[in-house]
Amino acid sequence: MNKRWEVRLIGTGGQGIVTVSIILANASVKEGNNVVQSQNYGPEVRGGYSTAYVIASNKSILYPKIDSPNVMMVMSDTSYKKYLPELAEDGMLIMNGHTEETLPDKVYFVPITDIAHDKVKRPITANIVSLGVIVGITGMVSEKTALEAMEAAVPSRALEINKKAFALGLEAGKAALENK
Amino acid sequence: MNKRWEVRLIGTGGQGIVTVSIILANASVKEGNNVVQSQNYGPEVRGGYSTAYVIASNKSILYPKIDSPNVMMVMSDTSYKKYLPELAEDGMLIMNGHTEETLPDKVYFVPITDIAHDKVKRPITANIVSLGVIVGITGMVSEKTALEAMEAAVPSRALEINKKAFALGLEAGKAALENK
Amino acid sequence: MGEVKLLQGNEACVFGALAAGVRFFAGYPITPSTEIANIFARELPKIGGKFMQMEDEIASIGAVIGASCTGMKAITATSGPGFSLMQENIGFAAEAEIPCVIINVMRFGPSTGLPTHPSQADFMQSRWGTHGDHPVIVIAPYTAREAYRETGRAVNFSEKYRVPVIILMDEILGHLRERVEFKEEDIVKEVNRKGPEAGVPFFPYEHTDDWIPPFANFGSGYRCHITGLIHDRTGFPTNNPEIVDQVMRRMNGKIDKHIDEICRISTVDVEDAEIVIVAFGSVARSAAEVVRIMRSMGKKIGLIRPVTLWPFPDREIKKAAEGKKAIIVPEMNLGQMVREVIRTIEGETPVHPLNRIDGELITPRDIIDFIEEME
Amino acid sequence: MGEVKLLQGNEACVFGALAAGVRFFAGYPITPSTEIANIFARELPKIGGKFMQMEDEIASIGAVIGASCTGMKAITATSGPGFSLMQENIGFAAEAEIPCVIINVMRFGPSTGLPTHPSQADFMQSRWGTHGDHPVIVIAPYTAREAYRETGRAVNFSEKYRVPVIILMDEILGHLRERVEFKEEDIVKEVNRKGPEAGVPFFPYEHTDDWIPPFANFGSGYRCHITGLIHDRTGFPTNNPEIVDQVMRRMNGKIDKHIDEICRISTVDVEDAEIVIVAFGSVARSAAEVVRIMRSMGKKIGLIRPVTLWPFPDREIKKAAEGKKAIIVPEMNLGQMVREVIRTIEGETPVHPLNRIDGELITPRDIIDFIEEME
Amino acid sequence: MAKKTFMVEVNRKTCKACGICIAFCPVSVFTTDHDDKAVVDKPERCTGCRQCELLCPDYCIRVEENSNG
Amino acid sequence: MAKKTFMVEVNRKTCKACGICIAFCPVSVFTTDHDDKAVVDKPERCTGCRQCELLCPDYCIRVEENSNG
Amino acid sequence: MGAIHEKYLRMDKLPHIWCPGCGNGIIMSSFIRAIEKLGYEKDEVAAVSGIGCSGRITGYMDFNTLHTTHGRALVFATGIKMANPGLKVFVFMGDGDAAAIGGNHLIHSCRRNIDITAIIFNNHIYGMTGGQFSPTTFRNKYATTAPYGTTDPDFDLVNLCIGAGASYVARSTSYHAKMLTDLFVAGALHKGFAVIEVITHCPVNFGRRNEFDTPADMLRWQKDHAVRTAKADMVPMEEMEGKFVIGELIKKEKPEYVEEYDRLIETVRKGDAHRE
Amino acid sequence: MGAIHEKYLRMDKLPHIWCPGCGNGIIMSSFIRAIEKLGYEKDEVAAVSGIGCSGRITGYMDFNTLHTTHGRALVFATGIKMANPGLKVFVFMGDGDAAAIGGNHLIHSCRRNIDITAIIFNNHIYGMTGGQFSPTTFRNKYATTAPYGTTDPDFDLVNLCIGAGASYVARSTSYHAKMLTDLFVAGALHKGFAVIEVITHCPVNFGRRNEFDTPADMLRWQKDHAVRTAKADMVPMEEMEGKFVIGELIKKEKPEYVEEYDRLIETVRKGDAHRE
Ligand SMILES: Cc1ncc(C[n+]2csc(CCOP(=O)(O)OP(=O)(O)O)c2C)c(N)n1
Ligand SMILES: Cc1ncc(C[n+]2csc(CCOP(=O)(O)OP(=O)(O)O)c2C)c(N)n1
Ligand code: SF4
Ligand code: SF4
Ligand code: SF4
Ligand code: SF4
Ligand code: SF4
Ligand code: SF4
Ligand SMILES: [Mg+2]
Ligand SMILES: [Mg+2]
Repeated sequence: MNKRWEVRLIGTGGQGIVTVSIILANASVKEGNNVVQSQNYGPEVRGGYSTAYVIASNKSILYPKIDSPNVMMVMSDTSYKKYLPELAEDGMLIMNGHTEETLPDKVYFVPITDIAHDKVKRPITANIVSLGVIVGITGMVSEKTALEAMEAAVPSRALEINKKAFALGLEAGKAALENK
Repeated sequence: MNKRWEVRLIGTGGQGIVTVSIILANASVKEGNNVVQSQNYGPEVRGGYSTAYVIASNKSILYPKIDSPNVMMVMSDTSYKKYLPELAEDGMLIMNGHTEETLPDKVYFVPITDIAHDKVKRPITANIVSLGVIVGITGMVSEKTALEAMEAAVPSRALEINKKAFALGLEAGKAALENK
Repeated sequence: MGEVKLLQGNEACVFGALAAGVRFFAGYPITPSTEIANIFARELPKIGGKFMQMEDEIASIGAVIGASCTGMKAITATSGPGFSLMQENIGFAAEAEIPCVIINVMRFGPSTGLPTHPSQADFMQSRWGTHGDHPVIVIAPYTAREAYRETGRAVNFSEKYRVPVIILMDEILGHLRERVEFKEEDIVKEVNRKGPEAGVPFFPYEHTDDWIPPFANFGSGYRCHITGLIHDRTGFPTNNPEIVDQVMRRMNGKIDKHIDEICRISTVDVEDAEIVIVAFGSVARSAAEVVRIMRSMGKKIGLIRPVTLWPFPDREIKKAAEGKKAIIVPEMNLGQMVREVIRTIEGETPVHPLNRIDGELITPRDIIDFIEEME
Repeated sequence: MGEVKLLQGNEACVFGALAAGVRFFAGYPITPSTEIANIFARELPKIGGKFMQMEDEIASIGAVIGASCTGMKAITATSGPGFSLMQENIGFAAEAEIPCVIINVMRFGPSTGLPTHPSQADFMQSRWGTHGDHPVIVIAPYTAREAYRETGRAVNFSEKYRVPVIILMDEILGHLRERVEFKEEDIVKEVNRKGPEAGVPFFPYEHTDDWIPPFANFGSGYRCHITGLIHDRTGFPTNNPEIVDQVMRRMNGKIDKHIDEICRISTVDVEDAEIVIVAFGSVARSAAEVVRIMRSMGKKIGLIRPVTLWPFPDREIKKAAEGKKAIIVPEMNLGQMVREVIRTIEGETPVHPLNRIDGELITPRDIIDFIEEME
Repeated sequence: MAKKTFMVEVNRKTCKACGICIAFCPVSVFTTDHDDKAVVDKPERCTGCRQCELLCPDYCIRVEENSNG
Repeated sequence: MAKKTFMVEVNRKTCKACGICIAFCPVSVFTTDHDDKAVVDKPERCTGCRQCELLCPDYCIRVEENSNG
Repeated sequence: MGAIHEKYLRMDKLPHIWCPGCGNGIIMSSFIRAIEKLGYEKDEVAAVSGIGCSGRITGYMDFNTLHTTHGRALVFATGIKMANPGLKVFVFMGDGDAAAIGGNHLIHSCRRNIDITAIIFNNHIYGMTGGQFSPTTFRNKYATTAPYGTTDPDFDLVNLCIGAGASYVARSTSYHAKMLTDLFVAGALHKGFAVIEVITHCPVNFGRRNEFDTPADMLRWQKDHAVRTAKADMVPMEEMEGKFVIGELIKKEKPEYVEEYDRLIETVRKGDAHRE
Repeated sequence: MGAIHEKYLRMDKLPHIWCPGCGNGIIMSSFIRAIEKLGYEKDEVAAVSGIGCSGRITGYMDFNTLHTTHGRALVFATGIKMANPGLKVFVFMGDGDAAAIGGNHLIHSCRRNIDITAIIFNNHIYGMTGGQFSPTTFRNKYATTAPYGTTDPDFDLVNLCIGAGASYVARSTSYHAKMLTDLFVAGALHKGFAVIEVITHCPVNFGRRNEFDTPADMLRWQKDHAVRTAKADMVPMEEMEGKFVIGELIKKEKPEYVEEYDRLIETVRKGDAHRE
């Protein structure tokens, strides 16, 4: 990796995006990068917005916050326009859902929840689907390390279903990238 | 009054010398003086030594401690010699008890406890006897104000007996002074 | 007025508080402050006030704050160990801006220490004892008369500025009985907290011109919300950084804004002094004696006595120190106020600590010896 | 060693403590320190250690001190409100000289404040929170790796110097996960308290050469008496002024005596710097970024980062400040450490506070803007 | 007298999809939408027991008797 | 067999004159001196019940059976 | 949203922060229904809470509200009641709040018998801090600080309060919402300190870790394990094992604290007080 | 001074600071007799106390002694016992210590059932601070903070502890010195937390204010008002009014805290622990 990744994941409490951020962070560590992961905490977050952050870089990371992310994923909102201004120049914005609009280059719509619902048949796996999507679109970590990190993070009884979710997400992510 | 009085009263816990010091202080206030009163506190004092202090002066009193008292009264010890060095030049040392020794000028022996025991017939009034003795010997406050201050300090049911104690103490004090 | 009395320091606090309108005391006994509780227990019911002995100091300060929410002026008294326990709720009072007064009669610490011996080692704690940035006023009387007057002032400040005010005494003053003659200037005038203004929309944490929001007593018809969470002017929680910044700066800044009224220092012969002693509480009694003695010997000594300890009178100390040969800071601790003096003076004058840490009052002799040795 | 991990600041403390031999944790959950309790609960039974959830923070620190009396290394973790409640017993540990470690993951205060937002406003409290003069060591790591290592150092100091040691982190570091690669220098070597020496008469509070008395664990056959009252070298209460003076000076002085070992500061490019930033904890991460950025712009900026906060590294700061154009002290509070810097520097260099008090981390941008404006 | 009938309303905006009303309606008036929020499915069954109203932790449900059954 | 007899001793130095032994000795072995401290007055009455020993808060009393009555 | 919510809640503060399905919302509803029944003016009600999910309740109700420090609600409330006995004072506490850090204030309030109604939201867990066990968590349950199941025994809060001298103690559950309202009313009308323990459910931090798949499952558990006082005596001992009784568990006369003190004031002012 | 005093007391620390006639001295005697009976080594005994006149006891006894902060003795003791279960841990508290500031630790210790023996010196007053009323002072008694007589109700400590789940609770008095020894022995042998309340007398700060002329009068009061458990059931209710029962008041089996935790450790180390 020869790049600094600043990733921001936005969702609602309970969607598991913190888990996704930790998996991403662990995968990136496995690939030899310096990584910091953090999240907004708060009782207010219960049911409200929840945000998680990952920074990965081959240089040392001190200041742990993200000002302009180059990867953003938004789980519970479809009005992508309000997120664009916060995105870095070279950024990628991943939205959960469908749209008919013509989109700016950096914006990707992927029906993450629907995939979890309809294809994995387990709505709860939407976060792991989103992990696949991020890896598929950004390539910030390899499929292999992402999968390993995911496996280490989920309870063994839920492993198979999550593998499926990851694979479907990855596929959808790659497809979205190719469709650009 | 044209003098600075520094009074130290030494006894054991429960003997009521703090009460005596407060009465003395109140009497001196009544006579228009600046007065501070204090005592050593401490759990250790329970049953052990207890000391009370009064400073009275027509000047303002800031530093509230006594270095060399000009009046000392010792209730529970008869070896007067160990107290002499602490006494001021012009000091008076009042000891509770009898002695056959020839005494330095400044030392007075008065059988305070015995007066309370044998004459007042109430050992508990020894402290008020001692008040009388101090007033009788030192004259640091007038009999009248001392009596008034005493009356204000004791419970009314015990007033008569304490008046008697005071009178007997006063008498004994005056006698001791005259015998010098 | 003109009344003359033999009054104990602890006792004087009680009467000062009552004169300022205090009608509620909740406390837990502790040496050397117990007389305060004892006397409140005796006096309050006489005037329809209420005394409570709580299960501990945490409960005591809690009940005091609760009573204050209804508009009743409330106070507690304690010493080191209890003062430490009260810290969390003192922070609550600061954050929620509920008037209350805490008397800490300092004893020798740390921990149980020497319960009946004096100390000044809670100087720093009285400012920094609770977590988080918070406003506080700390006042240190040095005579029984001042204990009366300053406790009254403390109650008034707490009401006026909606802030916990701490009276910091030491065991010596707490237990000392002395003749007090009350003069005109000792009369404690009652000050009451500002209430909502009729006809104006009411916000319980409004950023008003004087930075002091009006207070609506419980039961007075405003139904406010009071919380120890950071809140906006409506009183409800917020974590919006901009608002948080504003409210924190107002809440902490309101004291500095009124520093001229709050700060009180007393000086003796400072003007022409070569050497200035900075001392508070009982130690200032010895120091004043030193000035008297040494002036009579022709030595140019002066005394600055901060009566308000916190906010620390930076300006006054700095000014008084200008051009002096030396500043001496005697304290019954290992050197606490001296740190503030050094900070304030910024190297302009040499500052010398003089500390006793043996449970005894610093004597005039101690100070004189120190000065003579120094010279 | 050479191990690479994604480690949360809170988690790192736990593993550092375990490496230093901690086998007992007693605590009461509080945001943002809860992970520490959670992880101890999971890890301790695996190695035969013991985890207790107590009824409150007072009980937690009490149980920790009790466990330590038997020789078991013990720790607790909390945040502001709990830290305030622990103050009385921290003073007990200081006075009775019982080793123990308290982790305070600072959240925004005062009172309940903003429980999930960072702050550095317990800087002063960590030194002065309890009543009475007392010794204490306070350490502030700034990365997960350092949290590991410094918690180990804290445990060792507490054992070696018989003193409560406080780890002061902020919410950001507590919750931050980051890659840690453990190196040789991160190995935590276990240090054990000194015990009684065979053949020599044993006094549990002996004034030894190094000022650290030996400790006889409960049950080891010495039957000492431990009290929070001021005591002589035998451990029994005394109020003899001479002895009180001696023991207070030894107990408080033992830390200063070993200040060289205890104090640790870390510097970046200070030597030739014109402007020096003094910062600790997470803010120092931003400050280090500023040095990197501004040096690349050719500006001579340096950073002093006190790792040991208390005793405050007076000497080092004073020395580093010599001849500089300005000192900047950014803090997530209203200006606490800056007071110490000013005190230390005594006017030699202008000192500028930079404070954020909105619940957010000071950013590199904040500092750069400040510097640019200043110039 | 005609059998009483009731109007049952769920505020979709405030519903947190907890499933309580669905589980405790004795006559299964509710079903869920794809977000698991409660939806009034068979209002005609409603007996007006108000269990749903009482137990909804977010006060999203209103049950009102229809004025003419 | 001869009736048992006992030696009763009071340590005057440590006695705090509380009066407990005096009040609770069932056979009034003790009396007081002018400082109100306990004094063994009628040791021959002692039955060896040890009530005094048990209740003295300052451990000033020793009761011992005389080896030959 | 019914008229009652609109009347008593601070509508602009809703939705509340509680998780989907949390019992706290149900209890709040039951409580305002009780106020309606009692006919109290909103201005004369003081609601005091501690820190915890439950503690947030005071932010939503349109009374004189005080959100204090963790565990200390009762002492603040005590000050309020002493200072202004005209106020109707209600205290809301979590199980950690009331029985862990605040346990001492709870028992002392029982002892004093001050006219306050205390409502304990016993969800058997520390909700706000993310699921640590509490002093009321049953043995062998899972919690973030009990990853292997708790070994700590639990308090029976009703017994605790009765042992401390309480004059009114009742218990019910978040499932029994109507009964809750009745008990709140009864507690408020009781002259003296009244404790109402509400067994409630925390689906997120207790349920998920302890094999309750949904909030509804937890309510069902309550329904199945609660036995009404009237019935409790008739249920054979063995069958009560693992169950708990709901209803009024003690109700007795005891002098009320503030009244007693007011009587003292009167005596002292009349000069009738005997002084030691 | 008997051999037993010489064996167990720190002779160079005597005379103790307690006032003439104070019950504390009697209790200390009874206690060391219990240790003698139990046959414990002095090295294996840990004695922990709080602050108060009673708290000074640890200074006089030749064990591992810890004189802690006011009200906190139990939590220090809990740490000791957890860390070194081999120690026999005894805790000494005053009534203020145990039931005012320390009330929470008392009830939680009862709940946990940790193997500690707690001895409460209940003299119904704050002795050390000069005679303020305590949570156990009876109504209408005089104290420095109750110059007109108390209006506060009092705790029954036995009920309180039982309500908190204690597995062993006993009560006696400083007059019943022999019985005290027996109860201390029984408490120590009980596996779990044992509370022994000792009704004792403070002649100086309680007695003098409440019409007891001498220490002996106070002991007589104890003698006259204590009814032994065996007899208590036979005494008619009316006659029990104002009296109190002495003896063992509850004794039941309950898992001991440290043992339970040790069992957990074993399970976890074997890898048998079920993890959530
Ligand atoms: C002094 C203090 N200690 C700890 C905390 C952290 N804390 C906040 S809420 C809470 C416990 C919550 O549990 P409970 O009281 O049962 O309320 P719930 O959230 O379950 O309603 C704790 C430990 C605190 N705020 N203050
Ligand atoms: C935190 C704290 N609060 C208050 C005190 C003061 N204090 C010392 S002992 C005591 C109470 C003594 O009463 P009790 O516990 O009944 O013991 P006794 O002296 O009667 O044996 C108090 C309030 C203290 N030392 N620490
Ligand atoms: S009122 Fe009763 S029947 Fe009607 S929808 Fe609600 S729960 Fe079902
Ligand atoms: S109970 Fe309320 S919040 Fe829950 S699903 Fe039904 S309507 Fe929605
Ligand atoms: S042993 Fe019994 S009879 Fe003998 S002196 Fe003592 S109390 Fe009296
Ligand atoms: S009981 Fe002991 S202290 Fe009291 S009078 Fe008798 S011998 Fe003296
Ligand atoms: S954590 Fe539990 S108690 Fe708290 S709001 Fe969520 S469900 Fe309710
Ligand atoms: S004050 Fe009371 S309890 Fe304390 S030593 Fe004296 S008599 Fe005993
Ligand atoms: Mg709870
Ligand atoms: Mg007592």
